[in-house]
Amino acid sequence: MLQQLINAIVFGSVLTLFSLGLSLAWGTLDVLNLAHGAVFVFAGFITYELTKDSTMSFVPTLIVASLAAGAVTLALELVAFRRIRLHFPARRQAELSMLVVSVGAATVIGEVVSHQTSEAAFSPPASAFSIHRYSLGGSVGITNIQILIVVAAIIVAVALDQGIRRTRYGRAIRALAYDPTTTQLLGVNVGAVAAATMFLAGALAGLAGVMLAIYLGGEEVATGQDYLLTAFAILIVGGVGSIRGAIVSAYLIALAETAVVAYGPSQWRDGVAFLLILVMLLVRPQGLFARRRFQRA
Amino acid sequence: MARWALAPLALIAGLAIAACGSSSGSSESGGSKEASSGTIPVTFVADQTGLVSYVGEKVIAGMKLAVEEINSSGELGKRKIVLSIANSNSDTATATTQMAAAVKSNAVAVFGPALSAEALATAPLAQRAKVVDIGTLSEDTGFLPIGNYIYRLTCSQLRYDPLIVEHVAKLGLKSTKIVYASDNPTLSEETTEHMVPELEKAGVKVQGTVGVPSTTTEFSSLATKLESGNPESIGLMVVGAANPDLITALRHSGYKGVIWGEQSATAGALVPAGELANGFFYAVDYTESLPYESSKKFTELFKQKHPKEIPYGYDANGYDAMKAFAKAVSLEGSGPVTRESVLKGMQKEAASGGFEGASGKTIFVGPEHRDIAVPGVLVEWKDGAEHIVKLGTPGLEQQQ
Amino acid sequence: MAIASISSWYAGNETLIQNILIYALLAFSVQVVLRAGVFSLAGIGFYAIGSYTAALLLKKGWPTVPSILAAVLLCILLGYLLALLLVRLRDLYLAMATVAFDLMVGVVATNWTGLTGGPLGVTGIPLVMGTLPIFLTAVGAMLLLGLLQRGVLGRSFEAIREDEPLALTLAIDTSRYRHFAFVISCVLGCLAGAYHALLFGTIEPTDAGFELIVLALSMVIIGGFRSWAGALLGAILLTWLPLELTSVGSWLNLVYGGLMIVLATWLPGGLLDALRALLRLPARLRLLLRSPSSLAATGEERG
Amino acid sequence: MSAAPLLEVRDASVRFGGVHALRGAELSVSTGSLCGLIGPNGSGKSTLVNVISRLTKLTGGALLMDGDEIDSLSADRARAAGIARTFQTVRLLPSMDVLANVMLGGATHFAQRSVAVNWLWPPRRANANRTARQAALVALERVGMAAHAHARPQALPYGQQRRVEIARALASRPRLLLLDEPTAGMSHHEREEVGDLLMELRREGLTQVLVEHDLAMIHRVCDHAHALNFGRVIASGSTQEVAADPGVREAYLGHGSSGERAQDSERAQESGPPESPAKVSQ
Repeated sequence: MLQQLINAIVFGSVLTLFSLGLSLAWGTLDVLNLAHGAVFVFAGFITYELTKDSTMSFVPTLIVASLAAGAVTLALELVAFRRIRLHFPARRQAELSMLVVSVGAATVIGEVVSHQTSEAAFSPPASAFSIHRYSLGGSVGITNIQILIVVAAIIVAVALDQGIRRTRYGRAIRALAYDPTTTQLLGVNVGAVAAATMFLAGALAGLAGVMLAIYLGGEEVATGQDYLLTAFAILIVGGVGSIRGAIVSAYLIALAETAVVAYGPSQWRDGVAFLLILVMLLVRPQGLFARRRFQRA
Repeated sequence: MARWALAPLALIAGLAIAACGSSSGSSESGGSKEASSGTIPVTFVADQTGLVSYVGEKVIAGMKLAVEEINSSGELGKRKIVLSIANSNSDTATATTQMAAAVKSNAVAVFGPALSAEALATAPLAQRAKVVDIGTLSEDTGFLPIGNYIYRLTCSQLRYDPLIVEHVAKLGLKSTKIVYASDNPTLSEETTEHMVPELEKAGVKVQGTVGVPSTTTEFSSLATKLESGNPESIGLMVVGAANPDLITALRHSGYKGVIWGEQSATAGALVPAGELANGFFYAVDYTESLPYESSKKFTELFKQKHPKEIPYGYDANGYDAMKAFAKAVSLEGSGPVTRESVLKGMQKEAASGGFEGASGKTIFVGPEHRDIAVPGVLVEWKDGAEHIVKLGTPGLEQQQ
Repeated sequence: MAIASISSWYAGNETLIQNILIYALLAFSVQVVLRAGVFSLAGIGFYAIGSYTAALLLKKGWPTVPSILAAVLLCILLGYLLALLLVRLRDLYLAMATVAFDLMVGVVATNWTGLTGGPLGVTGIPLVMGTLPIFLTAVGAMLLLGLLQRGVLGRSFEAIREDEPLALTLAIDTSRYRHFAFVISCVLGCLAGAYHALLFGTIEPTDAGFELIVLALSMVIIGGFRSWAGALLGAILLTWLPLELTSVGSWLNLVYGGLMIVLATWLPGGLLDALRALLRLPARLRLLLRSPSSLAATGEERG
Repeated sequence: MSAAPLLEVRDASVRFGGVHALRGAELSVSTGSLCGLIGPNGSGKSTLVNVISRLTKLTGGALLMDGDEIDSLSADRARAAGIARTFQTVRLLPSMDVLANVMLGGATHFAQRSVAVNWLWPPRRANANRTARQAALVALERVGMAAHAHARPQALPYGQQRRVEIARALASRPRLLLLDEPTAGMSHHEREEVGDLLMELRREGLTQVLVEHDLAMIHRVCDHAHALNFGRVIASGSTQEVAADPGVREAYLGHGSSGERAQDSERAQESGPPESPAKVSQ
């Protein structure tokens, strides 16, 4: 029971790391980035490439891989999303186009990674990060990578939450999310804020990807897609764009899925996320934590 | 009539003409198809991309190797096999489209894709066109009954269950738990219908089976669940990255017992788990160090061609499928190869006791002798390589 | 002579044509809602529901036509109920909810073993479907969808997509229109699924998964979502390309992905728009040569 | 001013979250009159038009037409009942030509009927297309745009686009026409022309509500006017009376050049309710 609670907290931290970037992009820029999962796997792949033949230590690897993931997402923003935002005035058309671009990008990134890895699962060698298990009495225990994931999730969550509340960039993001036109008129460089946001979103996916590559044992291209579907549930439950909502719902969903796997019919595990998406959208479409009222047009 | 309605109506007219004209002509003229002298065209509808591309690419590699060997050795006289690859994209519709194009072409035989849905949907096309279809890796029980032109060469786990059960019992393991991919047709059926009863029969207590969707990647909670009750062994009937991920999760959560699995752990799938996967055992139809002469020859050829890679069961599967075909052709003499002669050759080959392939002595089993069976081998994974534990016998499951 | 060559071409490409027609129906199911500004991908879930319903009824001994009709009726009913629940959601939220619905159908199909055969799916479905019924259905769908995008009715849907508050002030009951498009989409998806099952005799729960959602969306986006003709174009291209692109081999999906990025960014109207622009080019050039100033002021009425 | 009011707004209030867009606004428009609505940016004029055209729901108060409560009506029903409007910004659909745009306004009866029957019953389609076309041609003639029926709206000069918008509103022969700053951004000459058109329509008996910034315009065409500020009606009566009202003068002088910002926030509101839930909500 205690062990399963620890498992749920670790899993929730993984989901938090993964879904914060996605929430940021959707909440501020209306980009539902389906390439987020592919970028996440891409970071794991970079980690694998950096560590398989060399002795590059953990921290530099983490930084390089996260930056690479950020760069890929930034490239996507500069090549496609920016153009769409400028040229497609109708929001509905722009959203659809950006979604489709991200599907295409997910395919391209996934194909490149799977070619480089001969379509097999890959993982950094054990020498990249040696894992130890600490016993907490009885059969209950926790490994150092699990602790690292939880700590990283807390740091990232708090930093992002406070950053958006208190910094100049954070204010710009909030203004952009509320009303892009006015924000532009107020003298905010929307293009730069959008680029920074997408880079940050990608880098967060990258951070999650590196940690997961070490934690899981083996990543493959499909791994990203599976996390993506769970992350959708997190965004919907937490309220799109709400950083705190995403964090709370990440842990809630982790708890729910862990409970289903541990004590329920585990083969229905995927159903938890999908059902939550459906039920939330029907009952409380603004999410559990959004403050403003959801308007029906 | 408005201009816009013309397009669909023109389509109707066009297809109506075509359909009327073809009602008599569409009966496949397959039997009379004959290759230009000296070449033997065949088509492999392969999962080159998509879900099981990791399988498809290896089977293609093995098949190409066999074609090179056969063509250069003069095994078929001056005649040369010409292999075309058609990508099924791991999807039923594309597979059927490709198979239809293949049976329309002058191919004298076709090789089918790996996924059971694809295999089931494409085989009737081959059967109708009266062209031999050698399915690769298609395990579905509904596949062979589709017709007399349908053959298959597959490393069916069903065949190897006895090897695993025997080894579990031999190690003196009293209890086990099995986790299986609940959305995988083959694995879920095998676990509940075969592994559990056979293990119980061998005196191994099955403490429980747990189904998980194959989309699962984070296994810590599952590992905790599997460990409860301290089973002496845990069986993994899962695919892809779930193998190394489950092993990693189990070992990191402190499980000390034996972990065993099934053939999808082959082809380097366990590499990501590193040392943690040592001692993991499973059964496959080929491993690098098989002692048979024909296997050594394949291994050597493979190493020459791909010096940096390790040959695995999927490579051997493609190689053997092509070898089976070549033997059938050679048994029909040196005349022109037709679709009919390929079928006759296959029947002769089945009656004459099979052939020697990458996986060893291979025989034709099943009700109409269309199921090509290899001996198989139980291997243990240790330090990044498969080590032979026990050699199998072809058609083992028939004897049970 | 010509007829004979057409016939032999047809005989050799029948499976290709069948697949194109089935995918066209599926693509229509996505196109019809996108055109109405309803970002629903529920058609793929109904593809699964339709294929299971028709196949299971047929295996129970029902005749072909009633089996398909029953599947369609079930889908109308379920589609209507789902529309009641979901139609108030907009854009990405609706997309998300319908994707969740599709995947949920897959999860249920995998786990409700008693009804659906579980992960093994349904096999040995009688192969009762020929090309002609599929073809007639597809052509019928094209004609009806053509009607749906013509005249005031067609423009009303366009108004809803482009500017919903405006549509409301033009007396268009937008929720009723959206509802309607949603149900039509469900029926088209259902038909595609039912035909697929009866044509190939096998269904697996994974048939209508995330890959199919992406494929259907790709077809519509690559072809052009504003018209059924775009969806048809996309279905033809994506069904036929794998046959032609053997040279790219394992890079096939990379080509698709790249194509999607390029089209969505630079050509939102899809290839159909590009094709139309190309066809209009000679006429426009002629006009330009005659009187350069007249070009800006005239515009052709769009179909 | 003796005729019974066609439209009455009583104690209307609208709140968006914590923002009061209208607080207790009162308005009465008698049949056949041309009523001006003035006020600085952000005073609630557009919100009031949105309320009358039913795009915005009242949070308090009542809305009556011919003495009947119409606040429960949806926007499409309101249009079918004869309330037509134009928007502050041009909202013509760029994918259709001018005629097709105006035809949408002339098919309000068709648009209210069953979609399935409209789709599958050829006589009804043909009939609707024919009557909508006729109505559209008449309306285009009425605003002097008949010659441009097959032009693309975006190819027309701004003033003409606004005329097309008025034609689209007229095509359904409404009983009440709401005009939200129809002359914004027009040249002096164009404004005069639109003013003439409105007066002509009034002579034909069409009741109109004109939202306008320009007091001279109000003065020239309207019978009476209401001035709004902070969501309240601060003055009403004849145009001279309203123009002379000290409160109105103060509001105008005080906010006359209050800058782009307020106007834009009003524009954002005017485009109808947001189509998605709240975003970053910190």
